[in-house]
Amino acid sequence: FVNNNPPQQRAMQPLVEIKAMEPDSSQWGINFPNEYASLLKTKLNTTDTTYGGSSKFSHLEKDPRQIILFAGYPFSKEYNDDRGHEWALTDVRQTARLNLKAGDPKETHATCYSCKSSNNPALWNELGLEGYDAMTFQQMTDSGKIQNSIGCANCHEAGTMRLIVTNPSLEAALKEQGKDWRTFSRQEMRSLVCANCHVEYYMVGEKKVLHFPWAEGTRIDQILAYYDKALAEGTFKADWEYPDAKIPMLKAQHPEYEMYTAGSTHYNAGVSCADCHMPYVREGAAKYSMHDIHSPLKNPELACGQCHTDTESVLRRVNLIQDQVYNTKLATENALIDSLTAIKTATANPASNATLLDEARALHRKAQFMWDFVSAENSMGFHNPEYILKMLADSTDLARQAQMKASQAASDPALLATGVYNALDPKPSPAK
Amino acid sequence: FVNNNPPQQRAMQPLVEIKAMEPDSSQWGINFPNEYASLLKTKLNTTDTTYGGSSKFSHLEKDPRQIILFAGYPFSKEYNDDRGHEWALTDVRQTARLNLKAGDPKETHATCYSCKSSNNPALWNELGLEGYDAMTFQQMTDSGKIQNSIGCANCHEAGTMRLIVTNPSLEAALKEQGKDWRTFSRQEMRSLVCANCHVEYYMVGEKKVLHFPWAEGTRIDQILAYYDKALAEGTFKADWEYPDAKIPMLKAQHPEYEMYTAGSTHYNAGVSCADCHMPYVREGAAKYSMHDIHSPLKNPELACGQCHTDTESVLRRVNLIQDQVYNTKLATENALIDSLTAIKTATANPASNATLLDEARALHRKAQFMWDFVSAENSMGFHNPEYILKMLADSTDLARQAQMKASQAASDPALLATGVYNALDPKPSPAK
Amino acid sequence: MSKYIPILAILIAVIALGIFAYTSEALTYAGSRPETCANCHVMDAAYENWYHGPHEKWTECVDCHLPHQNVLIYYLEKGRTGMHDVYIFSTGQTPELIRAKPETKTIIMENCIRCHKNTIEAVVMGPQTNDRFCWDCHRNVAHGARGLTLLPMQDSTLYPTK
Ligand code: HEC
Ligand code: HEC
Ligand code: HEC
Ligand code: HEC
Ligand code: HEC
Ligand code: HEC
Ligand code: HEC
Ligand code: HEC
Ligand code: HEC
Ligand code: HEC
Ligand code: HEC
Ligand code: HEC
Ligand code: HEC
Ligand code: HEC
Ligand SMILES: [Ca+2]
Ligand SMILES: [Ca+2]
Repeated sequence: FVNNNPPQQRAMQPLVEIKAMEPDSSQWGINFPNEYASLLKTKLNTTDTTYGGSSKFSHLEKDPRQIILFAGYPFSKEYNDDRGHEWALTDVRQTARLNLKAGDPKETHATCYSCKSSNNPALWNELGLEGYDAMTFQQMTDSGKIQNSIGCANCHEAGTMRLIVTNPSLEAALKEQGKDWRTFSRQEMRSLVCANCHVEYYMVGEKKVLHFPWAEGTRIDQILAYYDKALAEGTFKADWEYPDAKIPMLKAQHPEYEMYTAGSTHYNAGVSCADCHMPYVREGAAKYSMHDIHSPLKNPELACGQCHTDTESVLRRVNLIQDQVYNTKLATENALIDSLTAIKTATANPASNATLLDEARALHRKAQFMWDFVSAENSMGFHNPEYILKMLADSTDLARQAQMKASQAASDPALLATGVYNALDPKPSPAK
Repeated sequence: FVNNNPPQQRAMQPLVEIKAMEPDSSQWGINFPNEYASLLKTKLNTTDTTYGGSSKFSHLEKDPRQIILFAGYPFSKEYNDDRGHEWALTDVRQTARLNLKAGDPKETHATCYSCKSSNNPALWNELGLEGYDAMTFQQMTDSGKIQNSIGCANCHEAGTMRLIVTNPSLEAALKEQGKDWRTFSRQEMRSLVCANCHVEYYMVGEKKVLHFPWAEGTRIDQILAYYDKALAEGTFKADWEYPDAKIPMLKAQHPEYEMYTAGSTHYNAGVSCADCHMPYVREGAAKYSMHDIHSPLKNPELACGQCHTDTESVLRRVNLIQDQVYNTKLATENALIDSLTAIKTATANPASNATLLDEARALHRKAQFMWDFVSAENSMGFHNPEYILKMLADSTDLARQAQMKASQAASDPALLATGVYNALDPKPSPAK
Repeated sequence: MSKYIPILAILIAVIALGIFAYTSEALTYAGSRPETCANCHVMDAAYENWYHGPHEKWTECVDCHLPHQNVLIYYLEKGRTGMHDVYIFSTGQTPELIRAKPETKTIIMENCIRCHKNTIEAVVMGPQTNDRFCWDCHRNVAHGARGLTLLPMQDSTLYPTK
């Protein structure tokens, strides 16, 4: 039936021809005013939900435990909630993480722009991935090469309007798994375009080339195995070293795609990211995909209501899931802080057994990455509740084992103190 | 449309009048041959599913960790999977738990018959709850008072055939919460009849009166609070004391109702036990509730297909949920065994700090009850996955804390050994 | 005499068929009323749930379940599925839960698009084929929230959970 209706029969004919990788979304908007207008709305969202929403509230203020967990790393200085796609450029330029001291943007690689601009596809095409990442953040800004926030060119091919992979790191990561996105179905692409950005990444070597740790697979144990291998082979040691504890730490970042596709209920049932985050809306007789992407809890009737007629019941359920995940996550954080405290003290003790202490560090590295994989994921558990709760259970167990190992290393039962964070007074507060 | 068909228009008129609380199901079967015939089928089920099913396979053989966790308690001698309702009487009479030594059935109270026979409603009516429980198991058997396995009288009121609460302990437990089952909706009753039996229970005092620990509520923290209060007030100390560790242990038993109703997806959506375990089947023009109750995974098209058109996708999901819960449960068991080992050693050490050791015991008691609440529940997590995984996460954390406290109590870092069970060789095996 | 036998036989056959058709209301099967489908008690759930679903006002079973390209295909398919259903029903092979066959789904899908072409034009067409059914999202439109369930109608808003 679809085949009987070739594209040329579409109601609306394109008004202008859009050039390949056109960075300016307003150009595309001439042909597709509904999609363009709704994309612009991402600039206007400000209201919050219980755990998410569209203000850039500070996660460090909301839960100061994270100041301790990220000590020694820029994330302990500022870590805000994400907001609409139209804000990407503003936010990456303003973040304290890139402006800790005056010259920072000159030293930072342009890699930090990779997921923030519709100029990227054309730039990658021109410079190649390595050429792009070899530039500095400041150079990119000053040269005016990067001017637009996220836009049509990040997800669509001009002309056909089909969804495509635009980030060369995603293309490469899929290739490492023997996959080619060109064989993906339309429904798969409706999730995969988000994976251009909503994925865990790291930067390889001195050149800071953007890479996704997917060669072994995208499940948590496979990603951990990947990083362990990189550590053993010396290709990638750590995102940072935890001060006074000498732990080679890993930072997880927005692994929405990895989390969601790890056998979640919705993924198993064939639901895509766009189904919830870009539900169809009606404009006159016709319907189109809402490009005003935000928390579906702000328009649940539309986002969930077509599939779940009893919207109220599923929303009650979302609440419950998120509360349970949040509380479990806090318990894990308490265990991690107990463990960090123990490892720091054991590290300070020259009599500590080095082997045992290294074992403690390895356990902690793993534990904290698992926790962060949940914490940095932006759905507070909803994208895959069971998988996430199991991950937290495992993380807590490993954190406690790390603490015990540290205590053994130092032969010091005092390191077994629990509830360190709760006893802190005052609690840490984020730098201003 | 249900309202359009008042009861008096029902196709089949009763052939015989059934006397109140009639224990003999074959009498009821004259009027309702389909329901009766399907109930009899529960005798014939033998096949297993991955984690459940209808053979009486030994849980102790499948997972010998439980032999250690139940040491000193009859459950470490025999603990089999449940099977069909027609087997209830046979199984309670044969179980090694009541036949550890020759005179056991003479010393055991009749309370153990409470959930096994359709003779009960009439007996409770005649003797009262206390009178019933005052008899011994042997007396009940010998006097021929108990002759029939589970049957119609356990769930239905003769005459009206409506679903009723028949177990006085359930009636009492609801009353303690200010609830009256007579005000429950039909859909609620389709779950509540199961709560006559599929619930956590304990026996009060010397008279071993059957009681449900529901006064504070039916969630895990509320049940734990209830038992803690009973311990403090001296009304109920423990199901048994763990040998050499002096821990006042609690045993959880089949809390299907408590688990399912604690905000599970299905419960929130208004689904009842009978919807899955007693789906409607067609027999010619009539449809009736299948009384051949067993794992719904043996007839998923019928049990789940009523609501989920894509049965395959939900079954894949059940697999995933159960595997995740099973693996997390084993991790918790490992932590519990590490903790028990530590507490035992600390108890044997006269130099141990008594206060810290008691704290360790309290932590362990709580941890193991939470684990058992999951383990003794018969759906391997499916009835309420997120709740269950959170419970396991909490349990592991508490078990590790118990172990650390024990190590502190004895000032002995050797007690921090992890993986004790995995190092065991040979593993324990169940008594024959 | 013998030459009348075939005529008599034909006559008897015609009368018998007539009586059969009359008593069994066979002619109604050529029509399109939903009640016709519900003649068969195994269609009860489909009927009930359609009746309570959002399309009852606008559609009958055949609007969705039979192809509408042209009259010929319409009646050919009607005859074919009708024969199939009667055969399965009268030989007692009715499955416990009736499910739409893949061919049926294709027919239904064509009908959704037939009626809603304007609404969905911009989103269904595109360079990649539309690889899902409308009712993957619109789960309640045709036969209520949970399709052809045999269960009593339930509504969690009427069933307070706490
Ligand atoms: C079944 C519906 C559903 C699907 C599919 C889904 N999400 Fe979500 N998503 C949600 C819900 C619900 C939240 C929680 C929002 C909140 O807490 O306010 C959320 C939260 C988010 C957030 C944070 C939003 C905020 O408020 O800050 C991001 C980012 C996100 N999802 C991206 C994705 C990506 C990428 C995918 C696909 C890989 C995806 N989602 C798939 C429902 C979904
Ligand atoms: C080109 C990179 C990129 C792509 C592609 C992308 N995102 Fe985002 N997304 C971001 C960035 C960056 C932010 C945060 C912007 C900020 O806070 O400044 C964000 C924010 C969000 C938010 C939070 C909005 C809010 O109001 O809190 C949601 C939800 C989201 N994205 C979902 C999606 C979905 C679904 C897709 C795919 C259909 C997608 N994104 C594709 C980069 C991308
Ligand atoms: C692989 C894609 C990708 C790369 C590379 C990337 N980001 Fe992001 N960034 C995102 C996505 C997706 C979001 C929205 C989700 C979130 O905030 O977790 C985001 C959000 C942000 C935000 C807004 C939320 C916050 O944390 O305050 C800032 C600021 C930010 N990124 C800065 C950076 C910096 C600095 C770098 C380089 C070190 C960087 N990004 C590299 C994808 C990326
Ligand atoms: C974050 C990713 C993303 C961005 C940015 C984006 N789109 Fe889309 N767009 C999608 C997805 C996903 C679909 C659904 C495609 C499908 O179903 O095959 C879509 C669909 C469309 C369609 C098809 C009709 C419809 O509404 O479903 C048009 C036209 C379109 N987008 C135009 C635009 C224009 C114009 C822009 C820029 C103003 C834009 N898009 C930006 C992800 C994006
Ligand atoms: C990804 C989910 C999804 C799929 C697939 C889908 N729809 Fe929709 N549809 C929606 C949503 C969401 C709306 C609500 C738009 C609104 O109310 O603004 C909608 C609206 C509609 C409407 C208008 C409803 C009204 O209230 O007037 C019609 C008609 C419709 N869809 C028909 C179809 C048909 C026909 C198909 C198959 C070709 C289809 N839909 C496929 C999600 C979907
Ligand atoms: C395209 C269809 C679709 C959309 C859109 C959708 N869901 Fe679902 N949802 C499903 C399917 C399919 C299942 C699996 C169960 C089933 O078969 O009904 C499910 C299951 C669920 C469950 C039960 C899972 C659990 O872990 O308890 C919840 C809760 C839920 N959805 C909430 C939501 C919310 C909230 C949204 C909107 C943000 C949403 N869904 C959007 C199709 C959808
Ligand atoms: C949504 C469907 C559903 C509901 C509602 C439900 N169950 Fe289950 N039940 C299952 C599934 C699936 C299993 C797992 C069976 C297996 O592993 O083979 C199960 C397992 C069981 C078992 C163990 C069966 C075996 O194979 O040994 C018992 C007993 C049980 N449930 C009782 C109950 C009770 C009592 C209730 C209500 C309080 C209930 N169930 C509600 C689906 C359900
Ligand atoms: C009178 C007490 C009683 C009531 C009422 C009761 N059960 Fe049971 N049930 C049992 C006992 C006892 C067993 C185990 C019998 C055995 O293994 O000997 C059992 C076994 C089961 C099993 C396991 C069957 C198998 O093949 O593995 C399921 C499933 C089950 N019950 C579900 C239910 C559901 C659903 C209800 C309510 C509709 C219910 N039960 C009501 C006492 C009861
Ligand atoms: C409150 C109701 C209740 C009481 C009281 C009760 N049971 Fe059960 N029993 C059940 C249910 C429900 C099952 C099926 C679920 C299961 O096995 O976990 C069962 C299953 C059993 C089984 C078969 C499975 C197995 O564990 O081998 C035996 C044997 C048994 N019970 C013995 C006893 C004994 C002995 C007592 C007294 C100490 C007792 N029961 C008291 C409800 C009860
Ligand atoms: C384990 C509990 C249990 C036992 C034992 C039991 N029933 Fe039922 N019965 C139910 C439930 C639950 C329903 C569904 C009631 C409803 O929907 O209101 C039911 C429904 C019925 C109905 C109504 C029609 C139908 O099939 O839905 C009849 C008649 C019936 N049972 C007869 C019997 C007879 C006869 C026996 C004994 C041979 C029996 N039941 C044993 C739980 C039980
Ligand atoms: C009476 C209706 C009904 C029955 C029967 C039923 N379900 Fe569900 N199921 C639901 C509803 C309602 C949801 C919540 C999501 C939604 O609204 O689609 C759900 C959600 C689910 C989910 C998603 C939850 C999650 O945690 O991933 C799974 C899986 C599932 N059901 C499996 C089953 C299985 C297996 C059976 C049979 C043993 C079954 N269901 C029987 C109505 C039912
Ligand atoms: C003679 C009794 C009878 C009548 C009248 C009847 N059906 Fe059916 N129908 C059946 C049986 C039996 C099946 C199961 C056939 C199978 O699964 O192979 C069935 C299956 C179906 C199916 C699912 C299987 C498929 O073809 O995809 C549909 C749809 C359906 N019928 C629609 C209708 C419609 C529409 C009408 C009225 C125009 C109707 N039926 C009238 C007996 C009947
Ligand atoms: C608005 C369109 C529409 C109308 C009107 C409609 N149906 Fe359907 N029917 C569907 C769809 C869509 C499905 C497929 C459901 C699925 O696959 O989940 C279906 C499936 C069925 C099935 C198979 C059951 C299943 O779950 O696969 C039967 C039987 C059926 N319909 C009979 C009928 C009868 C009888 C009527 C009239 C009383 C009717 N339908 C009216 C759209 C319709
Ligand atoms: C015979 C014509 C016809 C067919 C076939 C048909 N519809 Fe409709 N449908 C209508 C009419 C008329 C309306 C009401 C007016 C409107 O909103 O366009 C409607 C309304 C709707 C609505 C909005 C109403 C609501 O409350 O949800 C949706 C969604 C929809 N149809 C989807 C579908 C889907 C999906 C199919 C195929 C399974 C389908 N329709 C088949 C004629 C039809
Ligand atoms: Ca946000
Ligand atoms: Ca069983």
